[in-house]
Amino acid sequence: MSVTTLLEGWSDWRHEHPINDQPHNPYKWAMSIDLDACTGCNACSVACYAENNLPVVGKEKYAHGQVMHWLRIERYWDEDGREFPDQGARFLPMMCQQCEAAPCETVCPVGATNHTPDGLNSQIYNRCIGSRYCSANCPFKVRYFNWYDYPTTDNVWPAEMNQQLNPDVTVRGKGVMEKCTFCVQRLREAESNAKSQGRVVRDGEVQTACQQVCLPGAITFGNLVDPESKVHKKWQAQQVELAKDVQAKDKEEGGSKLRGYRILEELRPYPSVMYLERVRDSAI
Amino acid sequence: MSQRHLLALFDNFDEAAAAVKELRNTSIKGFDSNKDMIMKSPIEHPEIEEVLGDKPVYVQFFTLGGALSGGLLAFFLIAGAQAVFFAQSKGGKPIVPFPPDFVLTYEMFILGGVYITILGFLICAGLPAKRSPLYSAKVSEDQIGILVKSDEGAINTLKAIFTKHQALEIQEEAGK
Amino acid sequence: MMDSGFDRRDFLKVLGWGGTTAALGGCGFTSMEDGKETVVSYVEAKDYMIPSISVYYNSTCTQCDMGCSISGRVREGRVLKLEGNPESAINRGKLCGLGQAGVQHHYNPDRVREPLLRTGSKSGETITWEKAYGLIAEKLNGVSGEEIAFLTGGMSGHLKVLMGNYLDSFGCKNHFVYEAIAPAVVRAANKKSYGVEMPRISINKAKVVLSFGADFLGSWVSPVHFSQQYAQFRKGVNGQRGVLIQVESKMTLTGANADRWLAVRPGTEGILALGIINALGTATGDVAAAVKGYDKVRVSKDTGVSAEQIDKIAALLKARTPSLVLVGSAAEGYAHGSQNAAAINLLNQVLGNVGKTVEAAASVPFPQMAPALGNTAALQGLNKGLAEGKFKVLFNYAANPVFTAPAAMKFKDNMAKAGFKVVFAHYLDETALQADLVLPLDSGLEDWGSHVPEYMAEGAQINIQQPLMEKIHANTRGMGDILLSLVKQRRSEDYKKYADYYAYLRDALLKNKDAFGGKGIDDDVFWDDTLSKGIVKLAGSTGALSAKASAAGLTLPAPAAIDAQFPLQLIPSVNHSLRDGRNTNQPWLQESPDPLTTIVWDSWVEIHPKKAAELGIAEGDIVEITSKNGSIKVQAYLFPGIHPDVISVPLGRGHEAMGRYAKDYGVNPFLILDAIFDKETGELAMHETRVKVSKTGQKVIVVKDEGPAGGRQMGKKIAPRLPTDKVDFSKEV
Amino acid sequence: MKDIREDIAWAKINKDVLHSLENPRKMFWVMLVVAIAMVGVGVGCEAYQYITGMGVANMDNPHVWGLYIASFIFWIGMSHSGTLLSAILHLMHADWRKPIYRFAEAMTTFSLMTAGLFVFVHLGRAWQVYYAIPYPNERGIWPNFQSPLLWDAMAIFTYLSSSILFLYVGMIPDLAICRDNMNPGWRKKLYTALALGWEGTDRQWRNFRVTYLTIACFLIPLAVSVHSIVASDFAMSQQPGWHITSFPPYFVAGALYSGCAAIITLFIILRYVFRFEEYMTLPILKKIVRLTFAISMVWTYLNMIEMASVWYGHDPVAKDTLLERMYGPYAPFWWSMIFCGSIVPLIMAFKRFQTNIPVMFVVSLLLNLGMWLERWMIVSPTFAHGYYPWTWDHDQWPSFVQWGIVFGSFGWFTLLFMGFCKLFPSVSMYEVKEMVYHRSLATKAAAGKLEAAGKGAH
Repeated sequence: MSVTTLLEGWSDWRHEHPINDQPHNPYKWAMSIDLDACTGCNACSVACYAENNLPVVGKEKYAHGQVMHWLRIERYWDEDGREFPDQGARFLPMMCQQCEAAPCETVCPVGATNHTPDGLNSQIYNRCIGSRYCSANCPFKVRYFNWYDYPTTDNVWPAEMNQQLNPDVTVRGKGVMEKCTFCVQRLREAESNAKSQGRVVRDGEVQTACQQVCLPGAITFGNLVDPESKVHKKWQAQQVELAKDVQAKDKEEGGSKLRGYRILEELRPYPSVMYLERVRDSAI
Repeated sequence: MSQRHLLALFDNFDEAAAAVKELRNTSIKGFDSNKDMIMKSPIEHPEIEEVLGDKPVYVQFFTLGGALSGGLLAFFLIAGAQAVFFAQSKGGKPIVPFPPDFVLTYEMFILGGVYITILGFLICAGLPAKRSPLYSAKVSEDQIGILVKSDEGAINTLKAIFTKHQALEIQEEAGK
Repeated sequence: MMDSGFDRRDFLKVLGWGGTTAALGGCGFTSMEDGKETVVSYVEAKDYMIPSISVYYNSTCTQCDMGCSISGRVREGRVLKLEGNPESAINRGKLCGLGQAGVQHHYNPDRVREPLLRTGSKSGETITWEKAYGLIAEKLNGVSGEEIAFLTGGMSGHLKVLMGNYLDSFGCKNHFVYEAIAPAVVRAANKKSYGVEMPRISINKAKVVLSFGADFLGSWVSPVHFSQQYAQFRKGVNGQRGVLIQVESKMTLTGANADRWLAVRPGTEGILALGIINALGTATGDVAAAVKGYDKVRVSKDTGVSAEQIDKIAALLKARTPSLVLVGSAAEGYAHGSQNAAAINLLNQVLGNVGKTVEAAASVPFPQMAPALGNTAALQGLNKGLAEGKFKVLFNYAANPVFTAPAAMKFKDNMAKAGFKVVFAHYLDETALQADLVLPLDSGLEDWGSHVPEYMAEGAQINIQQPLMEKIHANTRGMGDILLSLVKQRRSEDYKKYADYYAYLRDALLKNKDAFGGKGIDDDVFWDDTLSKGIVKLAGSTGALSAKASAAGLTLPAPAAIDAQFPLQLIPSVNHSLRDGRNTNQPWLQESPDPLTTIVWDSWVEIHPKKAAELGIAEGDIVEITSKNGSIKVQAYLFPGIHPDVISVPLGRGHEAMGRYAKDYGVNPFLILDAIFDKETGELAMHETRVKVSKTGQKVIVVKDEGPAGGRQMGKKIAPRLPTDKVDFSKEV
Repeated sequence: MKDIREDIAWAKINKDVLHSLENPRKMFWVMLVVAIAMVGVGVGCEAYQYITGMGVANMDNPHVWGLYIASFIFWIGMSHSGTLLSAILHLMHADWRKPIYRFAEAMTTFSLMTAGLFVFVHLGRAWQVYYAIPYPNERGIWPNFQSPLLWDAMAIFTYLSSSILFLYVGMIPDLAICRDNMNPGWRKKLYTALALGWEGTDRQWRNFRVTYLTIACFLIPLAVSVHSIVASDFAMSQQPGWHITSFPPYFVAGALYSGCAAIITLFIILRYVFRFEEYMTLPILKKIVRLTFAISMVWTYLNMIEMASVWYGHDPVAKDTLLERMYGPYAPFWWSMIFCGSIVPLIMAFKRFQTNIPVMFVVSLLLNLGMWLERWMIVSPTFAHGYYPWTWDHDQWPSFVQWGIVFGSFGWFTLLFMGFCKLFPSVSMYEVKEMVYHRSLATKAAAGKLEAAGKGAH
């Protein structure tokens, strides 16, 4: 560590992210979820269990709130106090929002959760010491802690079942925090393949597990900095910008006909997941 | 000429002070009141130590050095680690965020200060010390002891002064 | 890997196994637990297995009968994950949660591994297949065809053919095809109205969908296919978003996604349909006559749907064409279910949707392969036969009647009357426990097969099922292989040329190569190509539907009066992933929350808050639900999406057997259903059961994902909603 | 009500204090046994949790912090008054501190050690705790210096080591006394070693004075910084009910408060157990009680400030969380915290109670209970009722494991503390001598009996 590198380091790294910072290049993975298409069928959640070796904790531990679903479907009712919810329910798939300025990252004492160059909010299991501060500071509460040693003492995967485990994904032991990774194992594979061919990943070349199964195709996932990508186009169409906490939608009086929004944006975590508002017909 | 030690014990602190004063004013051959006289007391009372003449204390310079180096060390260690070994973007904050670094700098500033002060104390006070040839448990109880060292010749003069000032007891190093 | 040694060690083992799996075929498996001598170096690995590289094999999902084509990710000889096969028009690369869980059926630790002879001893003694076959031959010896009954679930393709041939070999006609929850009444009604049992419907072409309890997003017919249509329907044609109106007494997943959900009084769906026809005022001839009586006032009185709502619907249906009217389980589950369905289909015809959004589906040119559709009337038939003691030998495959038959039918006792009971099973489920001989089956991912889906999306197709990996348990057999061996017992000479079912299947397909568009292609090439595609597309024939609206023989009973003793109507709801309970032992499904209540691992009864207040019931109270035929105790959940006179308990849980993940979780509402049957089709009227609810005093904390805030957002902008006039879809991508 | 006699023989002081080292009252042994039993319980629970997993503590997602963090703050807080008494009062030349500051400092040290334990108890992977230590290592990883938890670690380490040194240095002259008066044996050896050959020479005293003063000066800002950093754990986060500007002062006040309360408790216990009636006199108790009362009022004020700032802050979520504390499932605890923290101390305003030992004993215990509850009420409600309604969790209740470990921590503290008092002079002999000496000088000067000035302090 020489003082010169140090000073250079400072001059390079004195600006804040994502505002007044260079955008991620060549990748910034992001999502767009159309709540008008989402039917709340839970297929995404099950696919997540299958892809990411999530332990099934069982009834008792579920009752204690120790469930490990990285992707949960929330169901909301209208709050207008009518006898029946006659405009249906509202479903919301909630997973780690991969915030650009993630509240969880700054507070980890050992830096086990970091921001990756391709715009993910990474969780390094091996470095985690289980202080659980990240979860404490997560506004969305989408981080899940390994309260027990699911692989061994809890025997979540008895003989045969364990053969289903995805070798590309670590099986987490007790005492570490985990959360949705945007299926980083798939991203890394695609990225390195593309790199070896001297190109960047094409849109649609890589899918997250939830996106892949989503029956009505409500989930769009891709590279936000690639102007050709679906997700980029969707964000653009909704005039939602990554590094802003107030969007065109919020500014316009009486509502701009836009649907795109990000949850708890006012806290300025700059989430990477844009939701499209659910719509109900006014004619009926 | 060989040297010998004397320890005089006083339970009257004013007399003790007076004795010291006299020892310092009368010039005795083979006895240098600045070098050869040590006062031992059960409590800390500056007013009597004054008569020993001003003896400077240097601990505070250790403190200064310790505090400054502690602070600097902290800041460069931390900022250096962040900027060089650990350049990871976290929570949209700069790689080298000053406010948190200052917090730690502040802590290390104090840490260094305290540690080095203690070190300074041990050095300046000459601790851990060899036990001196003459000592009485009374000194740690309620009496003041005056330990002097002088040539054979001066012994009696000193004794005379002590007795004059109502020394309770005068211990003498076994002669040879 | 994490600090726990578990994974590394295990994966290394698995590498070993995997190696064997692929390289040494089935023989390595007895010593799987300790992959000692079976670890082979990859120097010898087969070309189709590259370490750490996944390969995908196409096959067919056997979790339900919709015939989704799957693409299994296989690595080091283990199937890891199932995806949809993009080639298939039915699921177009998608796969529902139920299908995803297929791997847990395959790897399930509670599978039956050896043939079990259960005479006398409860657990049963393990026997060899030779002995088992010998036993069957012995028992069938001198038994006439009438004395043999074969109960199966819905089946199609070559398995069905082989099955038929086997039964013919005795001259046995008693093939009972039973599905506990199948749209049997609707099929019959469709047959009458349109001339086909299962027409092809296009939700995506409709501007308005009016669904009478058809849960097409959850569990009705082909949810995976319809969900994709639904997505297009929501996007709409040229920016006009489709409108979904759901009419039902208990909100289903589809109802939860509707623009307007109407809580109709149970059983009056048909009346509402006629009311709408009346309101449309476009009907002519006998239809007009038939609906004359159904004016708004009466209809809204009968159904509980307000008059202006009826007008709105009529207006909308007029304004936006084409529309689509669907009839689902909620409408058919009554003694007058057929009439309900007919009335609703009539509405479709009046609206002139036939030929636009309701079209004839392509059919496979091989009738003998066409699906044998299950229904409950079949069970009724079998049950009668068993009660009379007509059957000496009973075979059971892919059905669990002891679990799904209403207790009122006394099926369990009647089954005991059969002399010798053979059950082909994956697990020791309730029915297998009643068997004398239990024969372990290969999992859906280990077996060969061909399937013809009941619902043809577009064009006709045959789905190919092939093993995605070697057998886990050496002593399980594919149903095809078993049938083949059994047929050989009867007609060895005709079948001796087939070493196994694989050979039979291959031969059968190649025989008709030309019809499958393989004209002039080399057999092996065609075969490999077929396997890699996973499906065979054929030029299916499509007939026309009768669009002629006729109200002939349409008579709807007045809504049933409230029964003082049993004031509530019980609707056994069908959960989108647990269905009739055959998949309940798959932990992912147990732990995936019910979409509407978010409850996991347990059953519950849905009660409307208003009703609950009347009865003084709060969430978590254990209530006793009593019908004429018994009672169940279950936790209460206050649920706004249900008609106050109705309570609903989900099917699928409450197993008394079937392994660690299913046993003793929840209750089984099948048991207390009244044995009331649809007058025309003889189908069990699932929704006719009347019950009363009483508190037991016990209370539990409901295990669910939803927190104490319930479905409220507490003023935060989490899942907001816009009316259509505030949205501009044209700008969207 | 008599204070320390000015004409008490200095030899007697030595005798009494040294006596306390060898034969205390029976009560001492009773307390020791109880303490060990409590520690046993705690260790058992921790072992169970360590082996099975944090889940047995019955925390959940998102309610990931529980009593461990609450007790951690509690113990850190308790440590502060040691510093307050010895350092601040030392600078202010308040001589009444002299007989009691020694055990106060010991309390500081040991409550810090207890707090340190909770870090390990709380961590999901305690065995990897060294990941949080900043040193160049072969793994090439560093802790995250942005994390308030790391500041915590640093601050607590500094605070702990500094107060140990402070305690030790201040004790050297007394160790010398012990050395001089002990009969040969392991104790004598120990004291001889620790006394570093102190003989009270003028040179030693000179440097001693300056050193002691300097460290005192350092300790005061350090103590303040420590608890404001603990406050930052919460204030620096984004969560409703935590993200509050007034937290650092609020925490510091709370710390001093609970510390003072603890001092009263221990004062009363030591006074009895080690027969210190003559040194830990009622006038001193009175002074501490008054000090405690003042601080309790400061705490009450800051408590109201917190509510006010939330109230006027116009952050609906924070407001909601606050109301949840008052009326939600945590209400009983929240209100008893208010009662113990703000109502009970009013008793201290009455002169007749200020020196009433039984009353003060109960009161001080109640105050500590209140302060423990305060910490719990800071930690838990935010988890149970945070930003995201879907994940609200009002049913979470700590399991016996959590309670057991908290229970054990009190035993652990008692064990260390009583052990210390048995091994080292818990009343500073030389400073009591100074105290009486200066007082006697003062009175004599006042009496103007100059000739009597001869007979020093006898």
